[in-house]
Amino acid sequence: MSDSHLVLENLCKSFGPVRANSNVTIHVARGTVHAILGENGAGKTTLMNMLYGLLQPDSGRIILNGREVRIDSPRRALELGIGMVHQHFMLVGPLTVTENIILGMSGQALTLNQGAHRARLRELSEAFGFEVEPGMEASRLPIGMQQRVEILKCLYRDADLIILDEPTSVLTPQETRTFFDVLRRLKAANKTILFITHKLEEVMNLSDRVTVMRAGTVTNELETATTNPGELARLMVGREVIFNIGSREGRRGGRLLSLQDVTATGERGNRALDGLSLDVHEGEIVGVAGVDGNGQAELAEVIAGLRPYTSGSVCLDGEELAPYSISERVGRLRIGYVPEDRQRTGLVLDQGVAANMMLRAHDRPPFTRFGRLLDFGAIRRNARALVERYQIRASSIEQPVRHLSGGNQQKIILAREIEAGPRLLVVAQPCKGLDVGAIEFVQNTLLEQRNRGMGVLYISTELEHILAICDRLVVMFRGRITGSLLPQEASSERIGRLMAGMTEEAA
Amino acid sequence: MIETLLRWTYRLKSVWAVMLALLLGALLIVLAGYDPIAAYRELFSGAFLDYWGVSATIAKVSPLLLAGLAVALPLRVGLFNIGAEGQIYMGGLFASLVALNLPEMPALPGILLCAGAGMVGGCLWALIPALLKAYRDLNEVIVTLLLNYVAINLVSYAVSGPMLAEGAPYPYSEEIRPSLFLPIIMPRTDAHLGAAIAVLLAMLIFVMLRYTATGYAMRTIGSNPHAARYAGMSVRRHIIGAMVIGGALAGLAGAFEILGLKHRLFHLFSAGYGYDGIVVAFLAAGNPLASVLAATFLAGLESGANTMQRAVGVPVTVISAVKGLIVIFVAASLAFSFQRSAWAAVLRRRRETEAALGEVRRGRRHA
Amino acid sequence: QDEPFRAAIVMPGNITDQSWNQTGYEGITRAEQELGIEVAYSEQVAQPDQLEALSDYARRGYDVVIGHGGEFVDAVQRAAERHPETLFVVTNGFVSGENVASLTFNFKQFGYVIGFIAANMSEGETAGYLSAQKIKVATDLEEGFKEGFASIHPEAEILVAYTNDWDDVAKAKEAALNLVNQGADVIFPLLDNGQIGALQAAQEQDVWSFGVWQDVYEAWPDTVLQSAVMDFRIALVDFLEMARNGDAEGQVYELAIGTDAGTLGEYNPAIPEDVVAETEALIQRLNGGELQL
Amino acid sequence: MIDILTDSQALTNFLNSALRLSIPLAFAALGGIFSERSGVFNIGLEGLILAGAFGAALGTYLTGSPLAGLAFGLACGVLLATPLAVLSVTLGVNQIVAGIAINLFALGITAFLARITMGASANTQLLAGFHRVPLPVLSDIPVIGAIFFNQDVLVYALYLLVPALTWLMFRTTWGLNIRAVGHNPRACDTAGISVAGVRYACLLFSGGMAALGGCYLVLSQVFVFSEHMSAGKGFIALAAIILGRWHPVGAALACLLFGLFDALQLRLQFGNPEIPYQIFATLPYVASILALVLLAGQNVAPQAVGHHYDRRDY
Ligand SMILES: Nc1ncnc2c1ncn2[C@@H]1O[C@H](COP(=O)(O)OP(=O)(O)OP(=O)(O)O)[C@@H](O)[C@H]1O
Ligand SMILES: Nc1ncnc2c1ncn2[C@@H]1O[C@H](COP(=O)(O)OP(=O)(O)OP(=O)(O)O)[C@@H](O)[C@H]1O
Ligand SMILES: [Mg+2]
Ligand SMILES: [Mg+2]
Repeated sequence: MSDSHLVLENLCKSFGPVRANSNVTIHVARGTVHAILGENGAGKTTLMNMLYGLLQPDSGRIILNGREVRIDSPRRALELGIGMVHQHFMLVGPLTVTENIILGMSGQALTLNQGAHRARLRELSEAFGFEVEPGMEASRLPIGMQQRVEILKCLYRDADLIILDEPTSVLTPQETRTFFDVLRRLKAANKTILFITHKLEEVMNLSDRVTVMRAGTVTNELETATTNPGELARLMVGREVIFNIGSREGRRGGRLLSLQDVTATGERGNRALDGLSLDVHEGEIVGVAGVDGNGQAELAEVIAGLRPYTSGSVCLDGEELAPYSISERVGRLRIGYVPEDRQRTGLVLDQGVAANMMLRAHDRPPFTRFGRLLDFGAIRRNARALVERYQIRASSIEQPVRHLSGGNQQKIILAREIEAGPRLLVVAQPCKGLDVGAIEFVQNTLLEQRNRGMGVLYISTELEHILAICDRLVVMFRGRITGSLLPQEASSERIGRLMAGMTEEAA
Repeated sequence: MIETLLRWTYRLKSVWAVMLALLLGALLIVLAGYDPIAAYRELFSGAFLDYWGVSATIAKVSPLLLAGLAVALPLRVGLFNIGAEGQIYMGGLFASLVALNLPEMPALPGILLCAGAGMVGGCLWALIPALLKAYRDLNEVIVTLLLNYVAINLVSYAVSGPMLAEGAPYPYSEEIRPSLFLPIIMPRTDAHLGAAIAVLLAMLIFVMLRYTATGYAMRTIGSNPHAARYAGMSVRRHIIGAMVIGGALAGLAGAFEILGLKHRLFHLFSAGYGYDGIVVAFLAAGNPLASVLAATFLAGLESGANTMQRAVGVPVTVISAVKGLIVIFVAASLAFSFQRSAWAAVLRRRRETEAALGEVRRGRRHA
Repeated sequence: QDEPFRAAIVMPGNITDQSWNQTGYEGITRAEQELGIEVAYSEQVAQPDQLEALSDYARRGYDVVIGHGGEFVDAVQRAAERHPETLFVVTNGFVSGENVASLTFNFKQFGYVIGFIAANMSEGETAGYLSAQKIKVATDLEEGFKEGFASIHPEAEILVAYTNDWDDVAKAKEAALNLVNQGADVIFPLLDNGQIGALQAAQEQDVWSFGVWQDVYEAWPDTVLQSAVMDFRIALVDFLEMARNGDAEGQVYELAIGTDAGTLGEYNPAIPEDVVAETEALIQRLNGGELQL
Repeated sequence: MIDILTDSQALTNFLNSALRLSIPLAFAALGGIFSERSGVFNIGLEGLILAGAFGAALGTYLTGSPLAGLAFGLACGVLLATPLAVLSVTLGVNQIVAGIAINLFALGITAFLARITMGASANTQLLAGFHRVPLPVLSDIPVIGAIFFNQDVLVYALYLLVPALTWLMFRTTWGLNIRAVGHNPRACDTAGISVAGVRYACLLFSGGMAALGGCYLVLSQVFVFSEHMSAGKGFIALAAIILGRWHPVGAALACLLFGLFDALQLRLQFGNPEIPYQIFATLPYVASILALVLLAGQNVAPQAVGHHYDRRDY
């Protein structure tokens, strides 16, 4: 272990009163996969951003290949052979996948030679088992595809030290598997990988060493071989984590949501929903599995009212939803919705925590009085309560959401939507970026609410999460439901076949 | 101590900026062969320090502030209203049309009707870009900009054709009747009630933006329209609403120029106030209360500059360059913040070390 | 003589425009030199600032305050009410009062004479008149020009264009080129900065043209036939001299053609002798009131 | 009016006039495209044109050579664009305020300097300028030849610039960087592109281009400098950028459209003296709005225009 590729020494970083990193010291050996674990807001992204030149440390040293370096910009980081996949994607909407990937690469001729790049890219993505269309506009890609592009962008540059900040949050299990194969190959080629994730099995699976962070400091550093997921969870959260798939107290009630032969057009003008039928009952959690981009996002949007449907019927309690506006669905029909793109849709990044907590109920009591006058007292009380309950790490309830960690951003949306007391809750990728403690809490809360009669449509690419809490599971493929089954009868092979488009009978 | 001093240095940044700009301007004034000290004495007294200067400044606050608000309000929902100038013209046109055709009536309802007509004129003119933006997603910058030229020509046509005063040597309309003049708030000057009304409106809008759900919705739409839609806000309605109310404010500015100052509709009656309004809105960062300050500052600068020309004879070319320098420097100064400065970082680090040292010392004592 | 006599002028545009504003500026500076009075000027005074500018000069003790241009009529009248001790003057105006005088020319006469010369030098089919805006000077000159032209060629077509911008040189040039392309073989432009553009166009296209306000023959001998020298410089100096001597009254001073200030410039040698003679006779008749327009 | 359609000479004259009116706009618009594509709204085009015009006049006045004037004009444009870049890129001053301030400053300083350097001769004495150079063969094409290929060097330069800049914008890595920076500067920063560098380059370039528009005014069109001779052309160029959807060819065509309608309105007045000329004067503006409505497609505006980028703001 003498060959330290990277040494972070006593790095400190404060944002005003928040000490995001204090005296962080980590040794990363060359040719290893080094995982960094920590609860939401522990300071992982901050640390990586300092390493990548996006942030400047207040104090401390970065020693790369035995020499102290000052990384004052990402450009410098790239020059030093550091590459990074960011927690929040860094894609330029109107550019194609190829253009996004070659953007800023040094040593290119003045004339763009997209053809050559495209070919190499196709080769690379095939080798990695990533299906990406090089000519497609980045803004039109589903989230999962965007993540693949981000990874390719990083790998394409042949970096020596690769930082991965939650790279697998929206990859399917198969994709994750092939991606890990790639990482192992890179490791074999003596590249060093810094890997942040909340998925403990990934840590166990891939890493050589683990650093655990809490509240800005390193609490433990251990060999992966000597530990286990339970211990890691405890080190991270500071207590035992129990997935308490609580007993079912409430009963499944009447039919709450019913979709019949629904078709809807997607972002690319494609037929995103293609004759989809689906029911959700009161007191029931229906999981929707499927490879990202098969119409799940559109399904959620149709129910929430963000996207019109072109035919079929969508009914709540037997009443057609089409005439209801988004705000009526939120206020009167009490349909909650956690969108998958939290930064673009779910949050107003420039506004504070409190404002985001009332986003969907801003024009109703308890947040308004005398008509449309805002009641700041109520807004603050609500925000304080939710911050407390969901353990959101924010320096104050006025702190702009932009400056919260990814997991804490997600928690705000979840808190807001769940605590509004919806009858029907549509959640898309709800646990993306949450630490294990938070996942436990969210799932338990959902179950609690289900027991009180709430219907939940739970869309996720993480099969385990779905299986853990849903009462029923459907699989989507190309805008249709290919199968509906109970969790206990769902084997991963069977679901895999359904996700690949085979119908129930064939599966 | 040092920190307080530094903080105040930063807080007064706009003052330093003005002084720096004036210093550079002094160079130009000397180059032009005039005495900068005399010139600047007149600049300040012509802006804020004597009765006439104050009155001239107040007379300009009315159009500048209203135009500033007309830009600031749509800015909240993320729209650039470059068209305040055209809206001012339409406001003036509508107000004088009504004023010249109104049956005899008491002053107050008459003035209200004319002002209302001005607002309607501005509204209608803003409605065009608003609808095109909301329904066709046409860039409002270009549409409002182009409509300015159309409005100026419309007024030009009206006053040189159908509304031209008998025997007038220049395109202007008949005088409106004296009962419709806005009250003068400083005797023997042009300072009319418009400025006071504008300040009141600024406060009203401030309250609306800060304390109501509508204001919150506008801010949300301005910073993330996707999230706003998700929150059930009607993006379209707010876009149209903000633009149209902005237009009404600019229209009111035009009406006040007629009712309070010119008392006739003139060809080219607005001296680019709509464009100055953009500067007002941005210097104030879209805040209506700060707009009052920004408008007063610009109004003072304008009237002081005019005095400088009259009293000392400083050429208008130099004055225009100095005005540009002042706006440049003041705008630039807004970019400096204490929190962001190297000073703040140094001081913070020192505090932290001291705290750490203190801990160490305390620990030693206990031990 | 303890207190010097003081006069100020307020102008709407640039004092370097070679045209309207420059005559105002040169008028007041000449008065300073020739009469030894104290003067001040403001240029580029926008509409909303007119009244304040005039009033301020009055407050500063100027004896005569001039608003240069018809757009000052209103502001001058209102300033005059506020400052009864000051004599206000408006050029191109038509108003008078206790302390308000107007200084203007009989524009139509000038237009008529220019039209007469133009018609004599033209094929007689098409002529062009160019200005920026339909203000009184422009329309009076236009009417006079048309009538004067028609007095020789009653059938001729007079093309008229208004550019809407007194100072845009490029646009003025295009407009003038357009007139020529449409067949005008002589053009009469009335513009501020734009004048240069119009004269250039005439010169490039080899057609005749005219100057206005000042004699510009010397600067443009290839194209300018004659200039309608409605010389406000002289008019202003004369008026200020009168005012200093206490003889100026609140009345409209309308200067006819053939006066000191209102005359023609140098004749282009291309104009035949007989036309020159006829023109001079025409001026006599207009000046003497024999020919009423 | 009919004669434009029937008489080839009339048509030639008309289109020539339209072309001349559109050239200064086109230079400025091309420059503006670059700055806007990189994410900086350049409302200072007006002042930059003026700076170019002033520089061209002064340079030619002092040396007697229009080429020196051209170089001087270009330099003035770039020089004036520098504070604009410092303000809006480095200091993060609101881009619109910065532009307006620059315009105000340019208006004053050019007039001031013109009065003290060239004095009264600034707008009487005709300066040397560029002459028409008919291109062999091409200029013999009926109508078209006389319009497009009997022009001076600046116009030919523009012909070359339009395709060259299109190529630069869409077929080169520089162009890719510019477009990306204007859309998502954060992503570019993480990809190792210097956001400020790209924006500086684009702003200075746009200063030079707008200045060329000013040079054309002085050296090819009227051969004098007159105060505020830009007369709003910078703002029209801004409109043309949007109408042309931030594409060099589109913007050039949009400028041509403005020129056409401007020439048309001057001409329409003769035939219809009973219609007030103000109605004709609004023609270019109304036509552009209509063109926008009719041609409206997807809004392709660079998303980051108007927003200052500071790495620390995230
Ligand atoms: N620009 C900023 N301004 C203010 N505070 C910030 C800023 N960036 C991060 N923080 C704060 O620093 C702390 C650490 O954030 P960081 O993003 O590093 O967490 P993380 O470990 O990556 O969490 P997650 O797992 O949720 O992504 C958080 O409390 C966050 O609010
Ligand atoms: N559903 C919608 N409702 C209202 N406005 C929309 C909607 N979709 C798009 N827009 C408008 O279109 C603009 C561009 O959208 P979008 O955010 O997709 O760009 P983008 O290409 O994704 O940019 P980037 O990827 O860099 O963030 C938005 O700013 C918004 O004004
Ligand atoms: Mg993170
Ligand atoms: Mg996007």
